[in-house]
Amino acid sequence: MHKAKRVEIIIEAPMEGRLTQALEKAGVTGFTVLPVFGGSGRSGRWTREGQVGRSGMVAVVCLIRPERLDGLLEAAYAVVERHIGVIGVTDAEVLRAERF
Amino acid sequence: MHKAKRVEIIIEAPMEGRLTQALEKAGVTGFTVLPVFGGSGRSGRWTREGQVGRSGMVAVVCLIRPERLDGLLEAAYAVVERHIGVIGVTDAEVLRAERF
Amino acid sequence: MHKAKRVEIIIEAPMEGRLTQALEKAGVTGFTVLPVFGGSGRSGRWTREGQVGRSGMVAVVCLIRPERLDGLLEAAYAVVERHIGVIGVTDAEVLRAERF
Amino acid sequence: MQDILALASANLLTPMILCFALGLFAALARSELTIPEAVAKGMSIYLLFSIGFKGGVAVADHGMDGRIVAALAAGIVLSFVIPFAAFALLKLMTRLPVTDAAAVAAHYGSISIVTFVTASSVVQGTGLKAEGYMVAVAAAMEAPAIISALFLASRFGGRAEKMDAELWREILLNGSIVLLVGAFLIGLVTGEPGMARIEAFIVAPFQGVLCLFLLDMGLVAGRGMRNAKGVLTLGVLAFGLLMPVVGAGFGLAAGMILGLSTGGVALLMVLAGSASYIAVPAAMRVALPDANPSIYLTLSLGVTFPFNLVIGIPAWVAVATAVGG
Amino acid sequence: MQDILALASANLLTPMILCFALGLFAALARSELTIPEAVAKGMSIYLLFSIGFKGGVAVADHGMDGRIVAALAAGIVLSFVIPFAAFALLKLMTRLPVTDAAAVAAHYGSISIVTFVTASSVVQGTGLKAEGYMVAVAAAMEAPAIISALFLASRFGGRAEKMDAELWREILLNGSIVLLVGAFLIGLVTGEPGMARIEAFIVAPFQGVLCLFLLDMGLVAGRGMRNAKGVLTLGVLAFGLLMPVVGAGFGLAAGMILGLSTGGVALLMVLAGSASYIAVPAAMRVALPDANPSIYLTLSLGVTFPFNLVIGIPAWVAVATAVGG
Amino acid sequence: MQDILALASANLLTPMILCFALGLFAALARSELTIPEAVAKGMSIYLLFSIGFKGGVAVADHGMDGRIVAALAAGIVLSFVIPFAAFALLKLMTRLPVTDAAAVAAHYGSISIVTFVTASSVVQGTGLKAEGYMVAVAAAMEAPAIISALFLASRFGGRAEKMDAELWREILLNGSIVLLVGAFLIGLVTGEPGMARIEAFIVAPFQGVLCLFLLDMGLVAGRGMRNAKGVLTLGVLAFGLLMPVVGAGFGLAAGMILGLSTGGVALLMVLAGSASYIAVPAAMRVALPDANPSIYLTLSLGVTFPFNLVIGIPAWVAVATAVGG
Ligand SMILES: Nc1ncnc2c1ncn2[C@@H]1O[C@H](COP(=O)(O)O)[C@@H](O)[C@H]1O
Ligand SMILES: Nc1ncnc2c1ncn2[C@@H]1O[C@H](COP(=O)(O)O)[C@@H](O)[C@H]1O
Ligand SMILES: Nc1ncnc2c1ncn2[C@@H]1O[C@H](COP(=O)(O)O)[C@@H](O)[C@H]1O
Ligand code: NA
Ligand code: NA
Ligand code: NA
Repeated sequence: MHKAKRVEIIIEAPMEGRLTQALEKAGVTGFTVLPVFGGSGRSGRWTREGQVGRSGMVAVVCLIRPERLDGLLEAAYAVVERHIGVIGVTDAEVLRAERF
Repeated sequence: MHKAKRVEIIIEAPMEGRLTQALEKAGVTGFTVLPVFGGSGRSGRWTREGQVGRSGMVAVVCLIRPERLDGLLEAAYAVVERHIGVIGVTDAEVLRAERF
Repeated sequence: MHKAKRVEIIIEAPMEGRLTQALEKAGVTGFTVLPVFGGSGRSGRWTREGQVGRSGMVAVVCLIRPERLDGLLEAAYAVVERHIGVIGVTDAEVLRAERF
Repeated sequence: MQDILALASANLLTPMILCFALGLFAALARSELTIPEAVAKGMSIYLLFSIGFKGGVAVADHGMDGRIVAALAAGIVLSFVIPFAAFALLKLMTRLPVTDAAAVAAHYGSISIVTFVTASSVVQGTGLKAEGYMVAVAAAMEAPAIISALFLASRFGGRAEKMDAELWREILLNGSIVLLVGAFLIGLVTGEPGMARIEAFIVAPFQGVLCLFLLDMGLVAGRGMRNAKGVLTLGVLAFGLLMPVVGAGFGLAAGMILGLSTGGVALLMVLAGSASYIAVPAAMRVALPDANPSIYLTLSLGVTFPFNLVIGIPAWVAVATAVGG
Repeated sequence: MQDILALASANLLTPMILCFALGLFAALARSELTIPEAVAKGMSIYLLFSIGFKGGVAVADHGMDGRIVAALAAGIVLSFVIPFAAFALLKLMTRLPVTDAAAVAAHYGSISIVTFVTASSVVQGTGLKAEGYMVAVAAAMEAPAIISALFLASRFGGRAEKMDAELWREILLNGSIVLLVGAFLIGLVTGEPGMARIEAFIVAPFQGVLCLFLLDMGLVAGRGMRNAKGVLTLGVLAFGLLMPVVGAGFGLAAGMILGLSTGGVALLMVLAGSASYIAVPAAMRVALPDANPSIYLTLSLGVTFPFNLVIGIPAWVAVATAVGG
Repeated sequence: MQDILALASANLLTPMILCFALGLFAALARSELTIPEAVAKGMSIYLLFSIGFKGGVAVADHGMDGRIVAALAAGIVLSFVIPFAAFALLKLMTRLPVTDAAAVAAHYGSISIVTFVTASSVVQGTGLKAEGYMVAVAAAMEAPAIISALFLASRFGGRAEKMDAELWREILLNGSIVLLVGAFLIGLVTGEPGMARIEAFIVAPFQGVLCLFLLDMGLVAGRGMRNAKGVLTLGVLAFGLLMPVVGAGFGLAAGMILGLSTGGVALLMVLAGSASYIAVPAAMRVALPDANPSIYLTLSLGVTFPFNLVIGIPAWVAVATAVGG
């Protein structure tokens, strides 16, 4: 088991591509994108059901070595900055450290 | 980066509206609802695929200031109490603290 | 509130049944399966949209008592070992400890 | 009797029933065959819309039958009354706790719209006509049973949540009621010219879509059966087979009193004898959360639904024909 | 005028409009009726494919009209110009910040393909013919408005992201443009023989699918309206009702200059008077992230779309008939 | 030869192939056009059900051909044998590790049901008849190849998981086999009367649905190609183009020995020459997890599937006609 950080970014679907590109540039070795049904925040309540087009949000989860956190957050923040969404970080441990 | 708690509530879909209303009353500023494919617990195994109607479960994720945790848990617990589901809490940190 | 571990396993959908069986054998009392839209890792980028058949990945989330972590990881690792995927563990607390 | 058997075997060999059987088989054999949730929901929206619209056009064509109000009232009364019969039977035949018994009773007072849709297609296939407004009766029967069940639960010591306005809104405006009644009204307003525009969509492919939908229902029912081990005692199972007959008896009486057509009587028997598995389960999760969903879902989906599909529908059509003709 | 009223009321009582109304009602009454996202997207793919293909076959049949290039150019110009008119109106009528006003303007320069699809079916229902290549014009009008909006935003002090190649690719190759143009080309290449193969799929059920799709649009628009409290000032609301008329005026002028058929003029009015709610909102989230999505989505989906559906389409058909015939 | 070219170009300009091309283009141009997964799965369920049912009805009509058992046996043998040929070719032409080669071989022994569905529609379009039971043969050919592949992998030093009962159940009861065989049996039992009931759903719209489905297949194949950079060496690519010809040769021989009709021979060539991308990939993830999925998926979906669609199908129809007539 190896120390890691788990970063969870909730972001608008149209920005997903830009975010994951930025993550890759920041040297992230992997991430997972989860669909989101709906949520609520400063911009109000919304639900996925009945959205048209590419709207909606996704959750991008990323496990990384602790020392890479700052780089990642910087890169992610640059993308997310002016957009709707949140970034949460938790301490984690991972198996299969050869992957990170 | 600011200290926060990440609360994750797995609950039956028909209760989603009541839960999120209770969260909002408890002063939560945001939450995210994720779809769930299936799971297992005391009430047995189930999968989403092939469910009819509004059945199924959702995961509600909520990042909050630590001092608000108790209020949130109380509110959530009142809704969830007699229902199928679990509540898990992890320590977290968040960017964009102005949002909480 | 009781101490617990939150284990999150990202794994290929065809392996889901085997993994959850292994978890149950390891004495896990519950888990939740979440759909995954896409991701990236050593085996490259992929997205769910447009996949055919039972492909794609899922996220299996499991809250357990800390003392059970090793058993679970062993069981999970035996299934996941040669497969694409990651396992992350975070410290957590749970309500409703009677459930674990 | 021979008629019933002939009808039953004719009914058994339709693509619809065989599709249901295929779904059952696949689920019991644990095949990974699944119909995506979104597609199944899409098909049910299509079926509800189609059946509602056709009912509305039929009423527009034949004029507003004066008996429609009486039929609606009868449906509401049936839905209120049947849970009491079901509850009494459950207390006699099983040892279910009060809350579980009340929850099950609610399901049998309400209706299964898919059973109704299938029955409509069988009734039509046998050359019978039914009142177009039967779809409105179906909608009227969805909710009242829930009140009876909550009353039973509190009266006999179970623990029911307060029925707040929010819950009422949810029940009365649940998707299938709104869609069915809405499509009925649209059919009523647009009549034959409206039908001409969308006939190729809602009439011709109807039975085919119903086939695939029943395939999915078979998968769902089969999965329910697989999970049923341990849940269903013999008494509970017997209830699931007896209650649709009792319910259909209520429906027969009401249909005769109302003076419905043969097809209409058959459909009212089907409605009264069927058990909900969409609207009521969701309402029960909110209003009677202590009731065990595996019991009521398994009963209504795994026992009564297949029973009605294979035996009930042809039997009630035969009975209605015998009585009516 | 009488013509307009007659057409409007005939239009109001079609299953399509009533389905839209049903969706609106269900959403405003907070019914839990929903059409799964995947099914709604599936229907929109069907509609786009069908309308594109039929347009291509029509052009293949009647020969490539020399005016197609002129029409495409006119569409592009309209899409560029209309945002300036919209922006000016917004500055006059509302107190929206520059960025919001620019974002809204982009939506009105672009088009609503569902409005176009509905209008095509109305035009055809009234026995008029329209140029098959109008679907290509629709596609051409989707994107240029975005450039005008970004220009307006930077010119008047708003903060726009740089339009990088990536964003351009996304906009020009957005799903509906690719599908519409692709289906148009496929129809053009395969012509009548291709049509014969797939007619039963893309022609007969078309209006029925459109009904269910408009039911979903009603749900979406109704949800938008519910969220609109507080977002829409009176001025903004008035803009949402006035702008489609202004846009249609541009379309009328362009259609007359081009010498389009009566049906073609009506469709160009509809295109010019409609507002995007698929392609442009996504583009705005990337290019003008500071603009408030509730404003532009509510306006385009909750105000202008219903206005066009109920009043705009029949009115523009009547105007085009009056002017053309 | 001229026949083949004529057929090929006739085939190329059908809406089906053009839809596939559109999907390819959209994916390669990275358009965001996507068909929701649920809708794509819904369409594939429709196509499988329809083709299975029609096959069953055909057998019911023309009587159970005595050769059906022989044909099923031949299909199973082909599926067992072809992986050995494929493995040998791979060893000759490429430097793939044993496990990867075995996994690829499994795909080519199994079949692509979409290729089969498309071929059925082409065969019918050219006025040929084929044995209705070919759909049962298709189902029989899905799984045996997997055993050969696991044998090859262990025999030549690769590392295969134990084939437990669970894995067998999964493979033999995979969704498409159950649906295909189930629908075949339903068609067989209900025959023409069953067909009359659901014809409007499963026959008329078939080719149109196939178009949209192939659009999605084009998107999927195109995405696969985009990911292929680096994965496919020249040798591997050449294998993907040569192997379908070799497989079709096996199919031709078997078809002649069985004395199938011209259409039947063509379909058996198509089956033998096609490569799985649904059932086998999932099985390989469980049974040969060390094999690289990008290799086998890219080969089967990105190379062999398009090859068969555009060149293989018309070529095998022409060859079967030349040989048979
Ligand atoms: N405190 C929070 N916890 C969890 N999710 C949140 C939180 N705040 C915002 N979100 C998510 O981020 C989305 C956009 O937030 P906002 O930008 O505040 O409107 C919301 O719709 C939620 O899905
Ligand atoms: N220990 C657990 N870890 C993760 N999810 C759980 C756990 N226990 C229960 N769940 C989730 O909560 C649902 C209901 O649990 P239960 O009320 O125990 O049947 C299950 O189907 C799971 O989705
Ligand atoms: N560091 C990571 N953080 C989050 N998810 C990951 C990470 N690495 C891999 N994954 C997920 O696991 C899948 C397979 O990873 P891999 O086996 O490395 O290709 C990826 O597609 C991601 O969904
Ligand atoms: Na009933
Ligand atoms: Na416009
Ligand atoms: Na093959």
